[in-house]
Amino acid sequence: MNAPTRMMRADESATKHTKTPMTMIQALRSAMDVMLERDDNVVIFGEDVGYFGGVFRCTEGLQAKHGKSRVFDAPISEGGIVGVAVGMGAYGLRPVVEIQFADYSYPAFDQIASEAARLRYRSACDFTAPLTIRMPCGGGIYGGQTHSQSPEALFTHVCGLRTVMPSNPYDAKGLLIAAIECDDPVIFLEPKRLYNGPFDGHHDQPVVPWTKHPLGAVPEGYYTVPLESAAVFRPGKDLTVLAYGTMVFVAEAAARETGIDAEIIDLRSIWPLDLDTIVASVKKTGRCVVVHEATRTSGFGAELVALVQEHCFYHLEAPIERVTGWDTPYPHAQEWAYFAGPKRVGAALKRVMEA
Amino acid sequence: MNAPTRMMRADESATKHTKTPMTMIQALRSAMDVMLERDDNVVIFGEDVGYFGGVFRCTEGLQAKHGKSRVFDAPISEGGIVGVAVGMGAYGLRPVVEIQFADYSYPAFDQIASEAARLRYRSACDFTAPLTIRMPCGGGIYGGQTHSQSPEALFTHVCGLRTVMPSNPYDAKGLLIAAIECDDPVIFLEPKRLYNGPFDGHHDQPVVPWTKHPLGAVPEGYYTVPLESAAVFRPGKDLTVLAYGTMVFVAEAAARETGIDAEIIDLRSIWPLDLDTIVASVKKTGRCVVVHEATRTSGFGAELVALVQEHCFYHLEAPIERVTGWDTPYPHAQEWAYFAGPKRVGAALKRVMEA
Amino acid sequence: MNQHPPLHLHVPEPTGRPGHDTDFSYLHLSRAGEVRRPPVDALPSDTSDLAYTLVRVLDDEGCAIGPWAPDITPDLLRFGLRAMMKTRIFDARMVIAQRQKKMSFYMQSLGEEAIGTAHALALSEGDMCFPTYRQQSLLMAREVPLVDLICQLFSNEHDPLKGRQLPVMYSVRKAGFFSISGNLATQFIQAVGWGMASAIKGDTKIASAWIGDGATAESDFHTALTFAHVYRAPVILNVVNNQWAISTFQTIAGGESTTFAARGVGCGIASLRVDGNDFLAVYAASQWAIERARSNLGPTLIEWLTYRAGPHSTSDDPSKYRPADDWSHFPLGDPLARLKQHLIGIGVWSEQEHQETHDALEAEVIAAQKEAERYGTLSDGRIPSASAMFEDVYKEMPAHLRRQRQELGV
Amino acid sequence: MNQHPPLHLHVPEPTGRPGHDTDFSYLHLSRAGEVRRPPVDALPSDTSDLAYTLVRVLDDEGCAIGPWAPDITPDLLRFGLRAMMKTRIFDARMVIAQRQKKMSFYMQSLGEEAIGTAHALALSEGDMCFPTYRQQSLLMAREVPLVDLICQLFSNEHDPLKGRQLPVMYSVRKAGFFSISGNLATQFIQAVGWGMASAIKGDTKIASAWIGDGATAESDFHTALTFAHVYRAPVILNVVNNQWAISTFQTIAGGESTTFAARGVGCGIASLRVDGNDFLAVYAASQWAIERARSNLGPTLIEWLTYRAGPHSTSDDPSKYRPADDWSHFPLGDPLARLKQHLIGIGVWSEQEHQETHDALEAEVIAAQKEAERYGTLSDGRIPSASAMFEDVYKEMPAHLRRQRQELGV
Ligand SMILES: Cc1ncc(C[n+]2csc(CCOP(=O)(O)OP(=O)(O)O)c2C)c(N)n1
Ligand SMILES: Cc1ncc(C[n+]2csc(CCOP(=O)(O)OP(=O)(O)O)c2C)c(N)n1
Ligand SMILES: [Mg+2]
Ligand SMILES: [Mg+2]
Repeated sequence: MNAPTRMMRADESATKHTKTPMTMIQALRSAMDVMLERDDNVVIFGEDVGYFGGVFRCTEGLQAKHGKSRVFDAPISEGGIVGVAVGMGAYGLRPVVEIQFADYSYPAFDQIASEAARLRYRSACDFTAPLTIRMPCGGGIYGGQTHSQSPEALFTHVCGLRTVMPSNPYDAKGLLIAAIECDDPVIFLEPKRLYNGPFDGHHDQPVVPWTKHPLGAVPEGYYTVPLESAAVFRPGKDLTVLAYGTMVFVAEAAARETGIDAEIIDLRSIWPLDLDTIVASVKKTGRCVVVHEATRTSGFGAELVALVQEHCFYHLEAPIERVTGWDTPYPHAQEWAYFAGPKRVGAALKRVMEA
Repeated sequence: MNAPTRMMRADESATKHTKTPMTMIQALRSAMDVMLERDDNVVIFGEDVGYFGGVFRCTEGLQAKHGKSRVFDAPISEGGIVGVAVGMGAYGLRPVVEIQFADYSYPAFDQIASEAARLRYRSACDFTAPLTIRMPCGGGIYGGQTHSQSPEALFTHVCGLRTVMPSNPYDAKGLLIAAIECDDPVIFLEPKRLYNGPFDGHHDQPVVPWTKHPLGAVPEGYYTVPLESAAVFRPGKDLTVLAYGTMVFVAEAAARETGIDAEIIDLRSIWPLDLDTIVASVKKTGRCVVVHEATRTSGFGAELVALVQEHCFYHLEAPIERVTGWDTPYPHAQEWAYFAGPKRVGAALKRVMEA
Repeated sequence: MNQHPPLHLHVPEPTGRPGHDTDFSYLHLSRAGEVRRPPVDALPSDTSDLAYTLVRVLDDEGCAIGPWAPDITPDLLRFGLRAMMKTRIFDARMVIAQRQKKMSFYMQSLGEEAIGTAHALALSEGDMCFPTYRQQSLLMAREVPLVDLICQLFSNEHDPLKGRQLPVMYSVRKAGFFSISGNLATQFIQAVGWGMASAIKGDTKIASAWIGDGATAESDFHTALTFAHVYRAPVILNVVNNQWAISTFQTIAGGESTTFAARGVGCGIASLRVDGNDFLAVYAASQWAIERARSNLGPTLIEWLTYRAGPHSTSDDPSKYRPADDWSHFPLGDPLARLKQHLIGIGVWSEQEHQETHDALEAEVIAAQKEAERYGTLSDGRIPSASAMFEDVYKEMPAHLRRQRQELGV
Repeated sequence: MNQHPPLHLHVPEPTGRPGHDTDFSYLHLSRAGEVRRPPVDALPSDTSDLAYTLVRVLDDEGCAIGPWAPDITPDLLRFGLRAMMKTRIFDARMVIAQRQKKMSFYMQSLGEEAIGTAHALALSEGDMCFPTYRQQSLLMAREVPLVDLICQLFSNEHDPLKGRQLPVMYSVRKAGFFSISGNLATQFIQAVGWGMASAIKGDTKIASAWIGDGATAESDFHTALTFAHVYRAPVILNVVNNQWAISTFQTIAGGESTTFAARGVGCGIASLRVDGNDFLAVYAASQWAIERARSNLGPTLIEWLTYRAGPHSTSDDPSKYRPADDWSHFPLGDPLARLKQHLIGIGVWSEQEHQETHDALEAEVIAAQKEAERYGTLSDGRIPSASAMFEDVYKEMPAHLRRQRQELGV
């Protein structure tokens, strides 16, 4: 019960490459490297991503290896970056752009929601926008309100977009390759607190590196983790936890610490969603807790609650609880009072078990 | 049971002014006129709102009456309009700005979400942004995908904002005055299909004008409809319908046509919300249907479902249903297949009664 | 501070309003032939004067004069005139069809036909335009079948866009015409991205971006200039300054005491200000910019001076905010009449040919409309199926949309 | 098309990188005293040349020369030097405190101290600055208590911003210093709105907006220029061109073969390009722009040429992307050394006074830091209460936040 027990799906374990220990940053870089190599139409740009390799170093070395017209720095204009990517997509390229922090996606919101998401539909497939928009998200690094947000819910309300968030290096690489190959625009959210290790919310404890975690073993070559497929991160029978990103590890810690045999589902693809896996689990356990870092109101947790009660109403034995960030801006000093850590998640697990 | 039976709240009926029949456009204009008169700090601007009086004519005559430095035209830049309004708010004015269509709020999303919504918090009240951002929303006018959207859910996910949507001239004026007087930034969504009459979704029937509806009788002077207060639009005992804007009338038609004695709650303030009125109703009826025009996934209906199941779980006798726009862009020709009209709402009422 | 009088807000006004005529001297016109033509490899900073003067070729008598007078065959001139006429006839017919409720909405381009027409003729096959809703002349010059366009306008069963888009929001990739967005200005930066993509791939195709004077205030205008300059993108940045943005005069977009072309120079982009009602000037300036772009010399911004002669759209009544007869006083005249005068002047056209062409085009438009009507109109209900509404949101339809389609029962 | 070689993408590079020195000739400097000073009521279009040259007052010997040499008292000069020194000492101390984990993050302004200092001295009480994170010199010139600033940096129990904001994101309304946003550029258009409000109310106060070279690519830069021009807002639009935006050179923001000042002229805004390391030039240019704004003559854009001598922030290592000793070759030198040289040259300052002042300021900063530490630091846990986290989201706390606060049990 202590070690992560995520079940591998057939499609994932099929890969035969040798595995190397990688951080999430290395895994993401490897995904981009593989795709730059495989597909001439892949280009990568964003603020500081060229010569320097990005403020989180995800693109380090890629310009030197693949050249300045495949990997380059962009002006500080998120709207411009996405707008340019839409035009490149219409030409036939597959741009992979970085928004330096998810908090800075708002200046690009119009190009994302009105353009990238709608181009295929409005032109009846005359033009498409197969872009991947990478953005580090989430808190836990004392980044304050503009370096900590988790805006996934906004993107899930925009039809035409796919929204993805990996929780570990293996998935990060496989999902990023799948996103780049996908013909739809994909919002690819990277929980920055997981870049270097499987952070479980115990901020007062030393950082565990990915090398110590089985999901830090990553094939060097090409493989994909399919979109729209959730992973049962930890099987269990008492209740179902729906989570993604950092919260997968927080939920795991909460289950371990409360002794509640929670089935933790890592959504991986936030929208469109693997509803079948969710419904099967909740029908089995009869109880459900939804966990995310983002503020609560109209967060993606609301949609999950709505879906679960629509599809599992007669199986539910207790109200579904949401454990989330508070409905305040992400504060700087009070970070750990804001963050839904294992204690708060654990308390919710207990309440739902006792309800 | 046929006539609208909305119960007036004490605070509303207190107003002693003579009432005049007004369309929603006239009521909104009257609210702005009253506030320009009462408060020197109120200024109004936006695209085409000055000399011409706005593409929906909501500000017609106001420039001529109050002068060019109180009511004026703005460049076509929604981000600029809101950004300027934030700065004016910091100075001490109370700007009321118009975004020509809610679909065009996206270029202003950063100024709304990162700035207007956060200024009070991040500066610990050193500066505030008491603005009102008016925007026509919703479909039903063959406007296609960029003149029909209902983006309220996005704003409700941004803490610090208030989001309001009136369903009739009386509320429109009272809520707009309350919004202008409110020290928080308010997103004021105007269901454009209700501008001229209480449209109930029967698009093939002649338009009923507001003069024929009791809620079209509007006091000429100053009054407010308080924020955070819902109205029981139609009392009933079979089930609870949560709706706002145009959907209030659609729900009323559905109740009438199915003979189901639905209690229809008009949220009026979408967020922050009058949760007490909702919970009291659902605890009474044990059944709930949520209706909105916006696309379903991560729409505000999801939050309503989540809140109702959190607060009324043990009273619910059937799954809560959502009747909403489909998860597609708002189409042009297929408008009435997209729009959740009385037939679709009625079918949901029946399903929930039979569940 | 006390010595300073109180500040006051300046709110620009047009020089004319209903009830008093416009003083058009604010336009600062140059005489035909007067403005220099720099070499195509001029530095952007060396085009500064050209952003404040006005490139014109046709004089009042219809003669082509000066360094910008292009080398252009009579065939091409006649083809251009015909495309302009077709645009105007098409617009007029569609405005009527809209009044007859055959479509929900229409936007005409009356008075601006020269710009798209001559520009399209200067471009090459494969180049991509990123238009606004007022560049139908690009489609006419590229001879897109009228029936296809009308089916889009009527949202009928043959609408290539499956009923999804507002009338005029065409998408015609094969004619180099990008999908029109309802959100202003978004296409401007996308065009830059398309041009950058062409450069990344070592292609020879260029992009041509379109925007109105009013929409230049949107941020995508600025980002387009920035990115085009930084990466020296092969793109032409066209600003159609037709003096109005719905009810607001071009000074509300920032045209007072400066020009839209001047924005380009400031950003390090070669810039021209051109008589948009002068077919020959449009052709020549377009050629110059196209040659720059295709030779890797970077972007050019062109401000086309013209006048929106009709209402903004079928929902608008301009006599509420400007003199009703304003166009008749506009000093750059009617582009169609001016080209016709030139062709007759150089002896390659006649009044009779003009009338015959007009009648033939009118018949062609009527016939196309008739054919389109056979496939339905918005009001007669023969529209694309409701199930098409669920398609193309994603490449493959995800489960939730399949469920929703089922829910609707289509 | 076949005659055209393939296109290729231009990606600008700095002239220096780690391992080879920068060629600073790209800066196009003017000599001190060389550039003309137009009257304050000059038309924006008449400032075009000033957007490409460089206003400088101090020559290499530290003498103030030419038409821009301001009339400024020795007292004010000494006050300015002192404020610059205080800024630099404060920055250096706070960088150390950050390394000691007393705060999570810091951003210094090394090399840019003259700009905010001289500008603040030229402004009047009541004027409002809308700064970025690198204008701490504005606060020093306005003598904001250091303890308040350090409490913000330490996120401690006395933090005026209640622990909510990242260090350096100050808000000091009473000192005319607007709340700093983490989202770049947003303040630029807000400043225009503030200035417009002042004009609407018939006030005499003006706004001063700040932005970095990199952030000019954001849309709020463009909207600020547009709105400021349209409404002739009483605002100064300051672009601090310190050559770098984190790891990207100013050409990635569009500085290649043009200037940031030139953007202003294109938009119809009076524009200057000024030596930002020359205290006297900064003071003089600020005065000129302030006088314009306060006389209802409209906005001025000023590009301040300077160099970001330190890392972008405490999270950055610039030797990865530029020569480590780049600043020492920067031709505009060190603003502090240059003002000191001038003051000594005109006989109102001495090495000894300088050393004494330095020591006194250092003692002042150390004392302030000690006092602030008494109220806690981020690492020792004496931070504002968690319940403060729920306040001020709205003016009155709505029910859902009261419930959430209860849920947390604070
Ligand atoms: C983002 C956005 N804001 C506002 C509108 C509404 N709108 C449509 S056209 C128009 C005027 C545009 O004027 P201009 O750019 O000058 O083009 P013209 O109509 O003159 O060709 C406006 C305000 C819109 N479509 N998109
Ligand atoms: C909207 C937004 N995008 C990106 C960032 C990340 N970021 C912070 S500072 C910075 C560089 C800014 O450079 P510049 O404007 O030149 O200012 P300087 O740091 O040189 O003073 C970047 C990219 C941000 N804070 N906000
Ligand atoms: Mg126009
Ligand atoms: Mg910089």
